[in-house]
Amino acid sequence: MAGYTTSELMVSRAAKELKNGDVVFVGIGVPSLAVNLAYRMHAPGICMIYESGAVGCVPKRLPISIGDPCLVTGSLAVVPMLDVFNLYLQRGLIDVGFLGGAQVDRFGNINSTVIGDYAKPKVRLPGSGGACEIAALARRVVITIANSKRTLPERVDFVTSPGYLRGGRERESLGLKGGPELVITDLGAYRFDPETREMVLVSMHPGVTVRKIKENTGWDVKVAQDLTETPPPTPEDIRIIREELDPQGIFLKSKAGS
Amino acid sequence: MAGYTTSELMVSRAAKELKNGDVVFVGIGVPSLAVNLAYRMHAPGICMIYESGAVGCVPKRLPISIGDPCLVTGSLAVVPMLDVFNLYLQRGLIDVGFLGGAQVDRFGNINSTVIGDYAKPKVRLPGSGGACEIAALARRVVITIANSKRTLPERVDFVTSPGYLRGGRERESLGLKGGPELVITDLGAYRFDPETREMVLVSMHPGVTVRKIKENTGWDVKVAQDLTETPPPTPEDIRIIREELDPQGIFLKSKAGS
Amino acid sequence: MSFGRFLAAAPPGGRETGATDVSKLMTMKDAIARFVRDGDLVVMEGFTHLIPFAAGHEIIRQRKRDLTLARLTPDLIYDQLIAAGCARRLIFSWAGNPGVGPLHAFRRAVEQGRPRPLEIEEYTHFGMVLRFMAGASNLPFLPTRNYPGTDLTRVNPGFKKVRSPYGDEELWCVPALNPDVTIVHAQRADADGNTQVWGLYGVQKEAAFASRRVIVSVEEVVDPSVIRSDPNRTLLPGAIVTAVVHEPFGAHPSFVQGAYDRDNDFYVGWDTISRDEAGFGRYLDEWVYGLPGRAAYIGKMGARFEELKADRQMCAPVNYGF
Amino acid sequence: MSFGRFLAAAPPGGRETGATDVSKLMTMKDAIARFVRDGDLVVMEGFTHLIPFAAGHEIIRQRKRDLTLARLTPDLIYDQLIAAGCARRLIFSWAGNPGVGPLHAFRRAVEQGRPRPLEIEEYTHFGMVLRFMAGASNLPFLPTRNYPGTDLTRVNPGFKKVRSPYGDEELWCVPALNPDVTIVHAQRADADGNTQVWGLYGVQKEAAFASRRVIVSVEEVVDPSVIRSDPNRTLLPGAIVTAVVHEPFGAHPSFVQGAYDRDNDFYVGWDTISRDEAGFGRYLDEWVYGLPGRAAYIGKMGARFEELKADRQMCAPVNYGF
Repeated sequence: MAGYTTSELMVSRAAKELKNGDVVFVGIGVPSLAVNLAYRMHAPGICMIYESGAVGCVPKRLPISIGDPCLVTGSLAVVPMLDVFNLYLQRGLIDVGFLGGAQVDRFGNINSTVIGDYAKPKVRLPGSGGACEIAALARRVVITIANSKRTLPERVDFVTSPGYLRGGRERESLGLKGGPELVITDLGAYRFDPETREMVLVSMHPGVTVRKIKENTGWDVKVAQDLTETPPPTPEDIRIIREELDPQGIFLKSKAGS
Repeated sequence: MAGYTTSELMVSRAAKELKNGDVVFVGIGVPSLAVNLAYRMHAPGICMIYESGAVGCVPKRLPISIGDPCLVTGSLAVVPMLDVFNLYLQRGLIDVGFLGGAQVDRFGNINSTVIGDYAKPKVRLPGSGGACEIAALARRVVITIANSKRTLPERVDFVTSPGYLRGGRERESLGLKGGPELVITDLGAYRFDPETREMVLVSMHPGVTVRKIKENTGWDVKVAQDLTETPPPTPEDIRIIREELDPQGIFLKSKAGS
Repeated sequence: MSFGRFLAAAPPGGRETGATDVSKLMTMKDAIARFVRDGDLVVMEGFTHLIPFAAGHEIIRQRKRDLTLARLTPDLIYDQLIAAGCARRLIFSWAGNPGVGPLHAFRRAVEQGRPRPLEIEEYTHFGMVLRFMAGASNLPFLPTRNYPGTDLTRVNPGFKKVRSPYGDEELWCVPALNPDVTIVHAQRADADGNTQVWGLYGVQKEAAFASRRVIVSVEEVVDPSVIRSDPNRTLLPGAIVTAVVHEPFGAHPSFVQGAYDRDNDFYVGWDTISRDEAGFGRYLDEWVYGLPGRAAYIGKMGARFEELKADRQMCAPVNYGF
Repeated sequence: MSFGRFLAAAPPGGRETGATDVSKLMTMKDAIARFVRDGDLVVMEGFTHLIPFAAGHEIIRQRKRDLTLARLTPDLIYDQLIAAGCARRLIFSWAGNPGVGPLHAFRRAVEQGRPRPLEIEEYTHFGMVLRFMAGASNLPFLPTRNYPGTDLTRVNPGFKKVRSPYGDEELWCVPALNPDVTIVHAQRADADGNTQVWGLYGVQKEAAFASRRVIVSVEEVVDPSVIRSDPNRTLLPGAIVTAVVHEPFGAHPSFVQGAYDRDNDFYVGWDTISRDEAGFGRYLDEWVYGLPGRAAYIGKMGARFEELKADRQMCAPVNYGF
């Protein structure tokens, strides 16, 4: 449809969220492609940091894990993980963190731990990794997830990574700054109401209807008054993604990555 | 007198306190000479660590400060000071620390901060540096100091570096292990009574009398039943000190060093 | 230069090394036989980089039991140990096949108790790093600004709060972790265990300093003069190392910067191999139980290792003279 | 790649950098004029190695006032700043002329209040390192097993106790230290401030990360490709650096591993120069106020620098390829 895939649309939309000069905690998959796309398009001053300890990376191939050797070769610095978490993340040096998960709820809380009860899980997921601290300590968080009643429930089964918790000022009251700013799904993009901290649909991808969004979201999601259509990726976006970033189509074919 | 100086005698005596395989926190002056003498004589497996971060040093000249570049060149490791204190000293990896000071008292407490009142000092001394933590966290401490009523008072003006505090079990009760084991002065050597933790004269240097010791000590110091004469440095000790360790006589001429 | 004498006696932060007059250089078989014991708390670290797979296989081969395994990312190495029945408990922060999908043996153990139930103790990457750092620093805990609002602190009593004595803030803390044995793989070490690493550091230094015993396997055993030519490169001093094993390609299928690339086909293929217990069993029979050690493993891999060999991209050398 | 935007607004752990579109490369005169302000909490670190003397002289030359100076070892650099009347307060752990004797200006200020009274806040080396690390980690404090029994905790209310939530232990803590500006000297950096150091590390990394602004002076400004050839060597990322100053011999009379040795005659001679205020004044007039900057200082030193130049002893290079 229209010469691009939904994944490419998501990558392109995520890239636009990054500003030149941002220091970005990068994950594998959509985040990695988005950051590299932004770096080549409008944000040559972006600084990529991976929780594995590589800083200022210039990967010569698409990294297949957050500890890929291509992130080390030619980077500006490689530091112990203790420094990544203490001196970069907790110190407040990370502008943007990308997160995914099995569930994201109405207030941007993320679950990547268990479906069902913690002690007797229906599905045991990988767990936090660095997600909890990114959610707690990065200045802005961008979330990518599939749009379904299962993945977007009203309340996550387990808060692995804190969003706005039960909304309003709760996050602030616990001493946490920042918080999720944008959720990008395969159907649309959402931001958070500055008062209630509830997820609000701000744009729909081409061809998607509000009805489809509502049918695929676990609560009666609010819709922004100035709802727009998500701009599709430009031909140049698509060319860079396909020819430069992922010539073998590794991530755009699969759903995996962490 | 007898072909050696008092400083050389102190160096030789201190060297004998070191065992092969000891990991030693080295200072400048007598400690440095003593460790290097032990390394050349009976303890080739000794590991020298300086609080500046150099580990396994093989200095090609007499280091003139604890951060001398000759400690870095050819060493086994150079680590941040945070690691020196957290991972080596606090972790319990240091066998022996050498300390000096302006005053050492009856229970091995050391003052290197002020003479007189802290707020209005008669003499402002350099302060702790790393001495407090060495005294608190090394397994054994060897102290070198001049023997006089001024330098060995019954009670130091200020406890910079804890010895046995007011004696008995007080040090232990505060959770500190180790403690001072040996004090070497220009007149004799002292150890600590295992019960009272009081300094006891165990050897006198050749030509020194108990009366001279008592006249130059700030309290009525106890004398061990098996009091001996400190063995003088051997000709080989003296040769190594003069020809290999300090050919320019830098430290054996001066009283300085830290 | 050994801490064996006193550290063997100092719980819980104690440390053991081999007898001081015996060489630390030994085979993997001997190192695992002597220094990994049933019931031990074992850490095999290396974040994506330098994962000590050869050591993991030897632990499986020697059928060690009731281990508590700690590691940020259990990865394939612990998935194999779990499937082989070596593990009783897992302390971790992210259990997945990175870039591929779930860890099937881990999930079977947690969800179905097969081949045996697996207790889990769950932190986050930052929490695990701080636990090792607290252990390495002989502190009971370390504080962090992380964790407000997460359910992890609700299900894991290991998280506790402390009130800052400098103001009203409350901070979450994690407790020190002091392993019985930590195993790491590195590019090079001398025979005394002075170990140098470049590329990703992970948490190897903190885990090793926290540990009672440390086994280092390396691509290359070098003369001490190589180590001494670049002392800032040293990650672990020989003084904390119990055993040194010369084990080229000891990190496959993970990678070693400057030596060989990650074998991503293996990671992807693992998803199929590990999906059921039978497949897992066949893998272990063929590649672990059926082989005497790493040299045979390399021989069996054949030309694959040639394909993975790293290109040459040397650093600019620096002057240590004075 | 600048944190200026948000960090300028984030007290007390905030951070400022220069405008993002202006080069960070500037003269020492400009760097000190723009980024060191009267009343600032200033840190100039380097443990024996890499002491930023050129920056210290420029601060004296620009007659900055009411500074709080923090540093483990005030050394000659702060003795000069104290004698010149720049300092109101000193945070430190060891105030001496290393290997030589006392710091005379420091003692005159503390014992006699001349040229002006000097408030002091006194820790130990370990305590200072932990204060910087707490500041660099955005934590209010860090705990340690150090300090039971010392009188330092009695005279300095900055030491406070915390009870471990994991058992009954009480530990002493030190508070975070977050400088307004940290100044360090290094072997090399690129124009964006990605800075590499070898030899003794001291506490420069922790102090710089704790600081709102960071000035780096270097022996050599290099192309980013040099930095990128050995990323494990990088001590500070450009992202936290506000200004980069090319200042060869900027650490004299201290040393730079691989470049020049410590000028020990200067340290010994300082004992005489600094013994009275008149001698101190003559030194400052001749070597600081009387010169426009470091280039003139080097010229005036003449052949001395040749004698101090380091021998060549290169490290074995390593492979970063994959």
